[in-house]
Amino acid sequence: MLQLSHVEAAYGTSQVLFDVNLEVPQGKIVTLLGRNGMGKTTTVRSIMGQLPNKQGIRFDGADICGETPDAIARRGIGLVPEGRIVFPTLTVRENLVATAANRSRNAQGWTLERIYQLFPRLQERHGQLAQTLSGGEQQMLAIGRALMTNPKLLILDEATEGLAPVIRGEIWRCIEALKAAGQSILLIDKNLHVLKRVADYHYILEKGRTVWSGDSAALTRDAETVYRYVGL
Amino acid sequence: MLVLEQILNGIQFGIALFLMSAGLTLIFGIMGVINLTHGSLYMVGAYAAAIVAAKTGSALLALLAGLAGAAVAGVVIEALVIRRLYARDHLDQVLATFALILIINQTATMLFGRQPLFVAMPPALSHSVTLLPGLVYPVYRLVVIGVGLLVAIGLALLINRTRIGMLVRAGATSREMVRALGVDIRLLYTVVFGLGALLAGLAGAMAGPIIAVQVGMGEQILILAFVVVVIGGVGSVRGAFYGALLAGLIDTLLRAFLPGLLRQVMTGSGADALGAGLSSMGVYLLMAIVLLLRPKGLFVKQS
Amino acid sequence: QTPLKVGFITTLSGPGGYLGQDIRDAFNLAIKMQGGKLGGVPVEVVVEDDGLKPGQGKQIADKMLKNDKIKLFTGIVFSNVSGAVVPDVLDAGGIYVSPNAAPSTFSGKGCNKNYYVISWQNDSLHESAGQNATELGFKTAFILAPNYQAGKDALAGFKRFFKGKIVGEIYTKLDQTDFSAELAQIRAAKPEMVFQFQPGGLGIAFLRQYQQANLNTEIPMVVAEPSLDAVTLKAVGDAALGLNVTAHWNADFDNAANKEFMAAWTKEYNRPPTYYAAQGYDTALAIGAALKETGGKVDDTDAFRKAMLKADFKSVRGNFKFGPNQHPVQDWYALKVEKGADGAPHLNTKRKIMSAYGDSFAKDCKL
Amino acid sequence: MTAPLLDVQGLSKRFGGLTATDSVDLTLPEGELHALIGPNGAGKTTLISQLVGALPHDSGSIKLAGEEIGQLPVWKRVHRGLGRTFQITQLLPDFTALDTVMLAVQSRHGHSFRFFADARRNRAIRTEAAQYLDQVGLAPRAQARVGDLAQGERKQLELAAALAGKPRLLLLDEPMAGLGTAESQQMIGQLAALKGKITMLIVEHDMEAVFTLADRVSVLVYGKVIAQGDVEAIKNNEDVRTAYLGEGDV
Amino acid sequence: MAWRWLLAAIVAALLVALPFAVRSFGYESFTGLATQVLIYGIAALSLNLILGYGGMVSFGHAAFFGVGAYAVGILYYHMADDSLFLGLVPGTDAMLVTLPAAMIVAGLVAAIIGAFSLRTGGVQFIMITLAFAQMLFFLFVSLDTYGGDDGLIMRRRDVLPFLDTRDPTTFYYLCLAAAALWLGVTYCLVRSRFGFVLNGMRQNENRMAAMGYAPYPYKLVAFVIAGMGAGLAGALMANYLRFASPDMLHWTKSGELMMMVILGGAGTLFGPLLGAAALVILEAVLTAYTENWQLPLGIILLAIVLFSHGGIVALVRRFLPDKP
Ligand SMILES: Nc1ncnc2c1ncn2[C@@H]1O[C@H](COP(=O)(O)OP(=O)(O)OP(=O)(O)O)[C@@H](O)[C@H]1O
Ligand SMILES: Nc1ncnc2c1ncn2[C@@H]1O[C@H](COP(=O)(O)OP(=O)(O)OP(=O)(O)O)[C@@H](O)[C@H]1O
Ligand SMILES: [Mg+2]
Ligand SMILES: [Mg+2]
Repeated sequence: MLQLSHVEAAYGTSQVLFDVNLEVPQGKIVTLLGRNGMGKTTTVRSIMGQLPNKQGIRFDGADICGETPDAIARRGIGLVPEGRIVFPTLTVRENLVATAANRSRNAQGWTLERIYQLFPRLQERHGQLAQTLSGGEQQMLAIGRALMTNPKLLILDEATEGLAPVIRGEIWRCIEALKAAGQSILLIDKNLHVLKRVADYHYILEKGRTVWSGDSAALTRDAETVYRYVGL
Repeated sequence: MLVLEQILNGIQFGIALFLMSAGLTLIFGIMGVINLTHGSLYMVGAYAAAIVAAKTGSALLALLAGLAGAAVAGVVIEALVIRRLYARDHLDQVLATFALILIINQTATMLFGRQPLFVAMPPALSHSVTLLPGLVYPVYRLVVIGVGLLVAIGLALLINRTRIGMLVRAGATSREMVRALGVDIRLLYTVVFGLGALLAGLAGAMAGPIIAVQVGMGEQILILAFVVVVIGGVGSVRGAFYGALLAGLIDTLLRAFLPGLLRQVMTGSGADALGAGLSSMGVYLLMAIVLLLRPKGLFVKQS
Repeated sequence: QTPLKVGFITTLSGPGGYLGQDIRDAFNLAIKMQGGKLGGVPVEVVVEDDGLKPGQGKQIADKMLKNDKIKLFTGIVFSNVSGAVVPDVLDAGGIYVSPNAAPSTFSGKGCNKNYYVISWQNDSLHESAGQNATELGFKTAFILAPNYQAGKDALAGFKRFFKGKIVGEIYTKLDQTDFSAELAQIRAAKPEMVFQFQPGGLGIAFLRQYQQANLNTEIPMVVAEPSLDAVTLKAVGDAALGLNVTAHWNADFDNAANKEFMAAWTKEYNRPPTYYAAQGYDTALAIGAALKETGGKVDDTDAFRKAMLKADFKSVRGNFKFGPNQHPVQDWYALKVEKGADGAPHLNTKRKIMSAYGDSFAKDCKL
Repeated sequence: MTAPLLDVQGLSKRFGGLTATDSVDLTLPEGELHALIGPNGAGKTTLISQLVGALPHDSGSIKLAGEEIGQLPVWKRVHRGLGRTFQITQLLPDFTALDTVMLAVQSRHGHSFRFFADARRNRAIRTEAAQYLDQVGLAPRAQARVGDLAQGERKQLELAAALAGKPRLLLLDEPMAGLGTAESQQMIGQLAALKGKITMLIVEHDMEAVFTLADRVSVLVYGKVIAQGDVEAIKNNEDVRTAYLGEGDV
Repeated sequence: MAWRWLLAAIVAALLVALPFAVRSFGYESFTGLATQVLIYGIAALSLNLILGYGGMVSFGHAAFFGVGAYAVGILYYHMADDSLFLGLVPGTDAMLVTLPAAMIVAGLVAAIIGAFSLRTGGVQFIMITLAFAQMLFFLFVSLDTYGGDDGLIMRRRDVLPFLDTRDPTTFYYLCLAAAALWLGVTYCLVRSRFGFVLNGMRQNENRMAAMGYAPYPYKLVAFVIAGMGAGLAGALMANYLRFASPDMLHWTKSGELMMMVILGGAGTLFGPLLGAAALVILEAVLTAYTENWQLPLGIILLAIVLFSHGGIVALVRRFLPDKP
């Protein structure tokens, strides 16, 4: 589904990514791990075409280097960005429907009703401006918004950040449900023990390079190495 | 009856102001671009209409030409200049669009000369009708009111009810995010900018038969349009509409009645001068008062 | 012989640009007609646009005075620009000949030996309109003008010569585009006539809205020429029909100088000349007459003055003399807008209303 | 017994129909590290904003060391000894990290209506600011532009800026949010080191941090405090489990 | 850094030598042009303090410029007329009195306008400052005594002991000194504690409040200082032109001042001076060259905004190594 080989990226003159390699197979959940500032978000930006000078990114069988972010998104990537970035001056409902689409041509696509079922909180607040939502509510909204584009690949950059444990639990359940439905997902998160359970394959970034990769079993096995790269 | 007529005049003027402000709300209030060329687009609309009217004699063709001329000019400006400025701060937008004003004005002077153009009033609309006994009113002004109302309703629906409206509003604050969700925002913005320009053109074409069509006509009304948008609250079509009505009414009523009132308390010439001075300041005073009471304008939620 | 440089500072940009353009074009036309010379002296006109900004006008004057060593200036359209520029020119020992702007500052106590006006004194324009209104037998008038100095002068000038009663007096805004409130007041006041001073684009808007309100069929209007020149007449069209205008010049004046001017203008420029053009042309002729006498010398300002004050040229207006304040003493005429044979409205001269009239400031000038 | 450092009584705030905080009572004795937890949208940030004065409250009282501060503007409360960090970092992107902390120190040193001497050259302020940066582990990044800092570094800078004000009561709104595992550990360590020296109210969804650090915990649900007690009591509170903690590993 | 100081020194030397240089080349009027540049430079510098450093986009800065000019003009008028202003204040033409008076009056007006305007922010602030400036504009237009819209003419420049202000070169040096002084003031100000806080306010008021700074007083003081600077510039301009007119308060003048700041580089020390020089000189050169001067001017301005990213200063920086 998604393939990165030897990806480099820079902000202006300061290079951040040097050699990122990863692959998200169809229907699998893959994680990207690493400490703060190692380039996880930058990798996501490169995939989305938000940073110039990139090479070696393929999605759904096509080379997507040099395409504009909107073209890449229309190929079927749904992004839940770091820091949520909901549309502050739109209501909750408008946030959900504004960019809605059916990109995976799924008959059973996500609808407003299904999102509201997933996050009843959003239904309660449907007429409220997104800028006045609490942090957690905004997070739910961002996930809902990405799902409403019915993406082939969902990218979640720290999607459980700032959520109450109950909600976090719900989101994990929801991610597992998505996986069961065959959704491919690229996950960035810090809750290793959960990731081990829900994800299939893991990559670790260190200073802009992929330095480790393996499945969940390997992650447990190499605890030593992982600890060095990621922390507990 | 005079009071009634003056109120009607105020409403009429307000709606004419709204026609001008409508496009501005779209571009300034919603897309978040300080577009000083809005006045120039208004002028382009007026010129295009005037020239086609002179060539063909058809008011309808003239109107279409005004709309098309301004819209095309808007799209060209957007594609060549404004597009590069969305991400920049307001200051760069001010400077760039100011430069565009100079360019457009001078080009218009070179092409069409410095003399004001003649625009014929469509014969069907050139008479007056009696609304109430003692209240005769020019048909053309009634048409202006009608068109203004239509634009207000259409624009409000577009912005608040359609996905285009939502996306434009979303793009104003989170441009990158809108793109990342798969929307070709460049195209969207070009279209919306063109629509804003088209509305400016509409205002210009409609104003042609009642004011002087000449270079510089846009700047006179530009500031007033900004004032209206700010009074109503930036980003709100409803705000621009009521803001325009309020400004139109205040302006008209002050002009109509203030000198008379003042004359009752002071000498004639002093009253006239003061009255005229105060009514010139009227809209600005209104805006200052509104902003002091509601710092974000009348129709925007205060935080 | 190196040509004599004439500094021509005028307004070419913005809505007032067509005034400066007409003055400049007529001035150049006069020179062209004399084969690149004025009064037999080769001249070179250095034109710059002041942008209707006093500071810019002043900067241009400074440059012309100092770098180009120009002594003879003309061209300014608007009185606020002349307020900034003229004192500089005069203080530097230069000469200024005004083709248009003539604020009262320089016509009474503030008059100057080296300052000449070819056009009129501001107030005279409107005094003639007052006279015309009186002669036309109107008993009541409603008057309005923008709220600035020239507007106030206009109303004062009109009232000085109007014998009837003023039933309404309004000051409008300088940047006004909508006159419905004023029109409603006029209708309510039921005057016998309206006098308005709305120059340029303001006048176009006012007249068109006046017509739409059907007032032009009910209440006649008397104005002075700034409210209806040839350009605004063209832009206003039928809405101007029936208008009473007073002027010191009109295209149809039947004198040799004017016929020559009209023929040359029509040949050169594809548009009707405004009275600003006539003034620009006369300015060139007046300067030419003086230069002829001094042999092209402008350094001896006293000699130049002596020559200039003779006003030995054929004005397109007919009679022209300088008064004691070096402003014109001339005749004023009543004009009317009527439908011509071609179906378009024309300004037709009707009768003379004032003869050899100067202005009311001349008496304060001690030269 | 001396008065508690913070004494909040009946604090309420409504947004239209929504009651974001509903007569909250909260007292913090000097030196306590108090955690405030609760579901998203419970009103925790709202409560902090009311405490610092960024949001006016509808009713209730806020006393700091016995003095009513509920009507004071933010900046005055800061000078009375309140400090805060923001859930969504609020920083000065064009300044360096050091500049930022220097500004905070400068504020504590008194008003800044001084128009001539170069502020950045002030030795005393500079060294003091450098210490705070060092304390949160940002010393190597002192000269970096804030706009270029990574998320974790920004969180640390927020803390440094708050500490530079030498607050008596520090209000921390999700200090761990956005931090990686390692960085969270580091932050927990730093807060632990401050524990006892500064009274702290900490809002956090990271239960590990809450349970390691807190002396006492309050649970806010729909604007109401539904439970209060030490860590064990809260862990075992049934209502808290259903409303907030949930089951299993998260 | 060294490069920059060297450059500054060269420019300073050129500025001092300018009157002699232009005279020997026969372009004497350039002294006057340079004087205008310096005066507008002061006004732009003052605007930059609030716009560039403080983030307060004032669209009414010409109000203070005009008020300063009128203060000088009105004092002169009453001196010439031998009457009292408001029946209280006698007129004068002593520059040592008129310049400070102009600054004080402009500062007072700024305090009043600022006190109201600073209650808003963002776009609303832009428009409310514009509104106040326009109200003042209409006020001066309707002041018959002081010439209304025709403006107020001063027959002579204000006088100074020992110096002949009527001499263009002397007056140029006077303005050069004033500009240098104001540049120095700005330099100190933006580096001072006050400037530090002001700069922080521009970036994030919430953060500043959370650090214990009250936004309002700092912004107001900056606004008043800026108003005084503009008042000084206006006073000098009235003297230079020997003329004050409402056109000095019009919004287009405020716009021009903004253009100068942005063109030069907002939030930079020398930007406003460069911007003023660029705009004034471009206008002067282009008007001399063609009557359609607005076209090339517009194109040049547009090119600078689109390609410079930060005005002339940014362009200059690109050609100068940042560190020696
Ligand atoms: N806009 C930017 N300009 C310059 N440098 C940047 C920018 N954004 C990020 N960086 C730098 O790039 C590096 C990688 O940042 P990135 O956001 O990709 O890290 P991350 O792995 O996502 O970290 P986190 O876990 O904190 O989100 C960091 O050192 C950061 O300082
Ligand atoms: N300005 C506002 N207008 C309307 N509602 C608001 C406003 N600010 C906050 N709210 C609402 O008040 C409630 C409490 O918000 P608050 O930000 O305090 O939650 P929180 O407890 O901090 O949540 P989180 O843990 O997700 O950050 C939320 O439902 C939010 O939508
Ligand atoms: Mg990240
Ligand atoms: Mg919160």
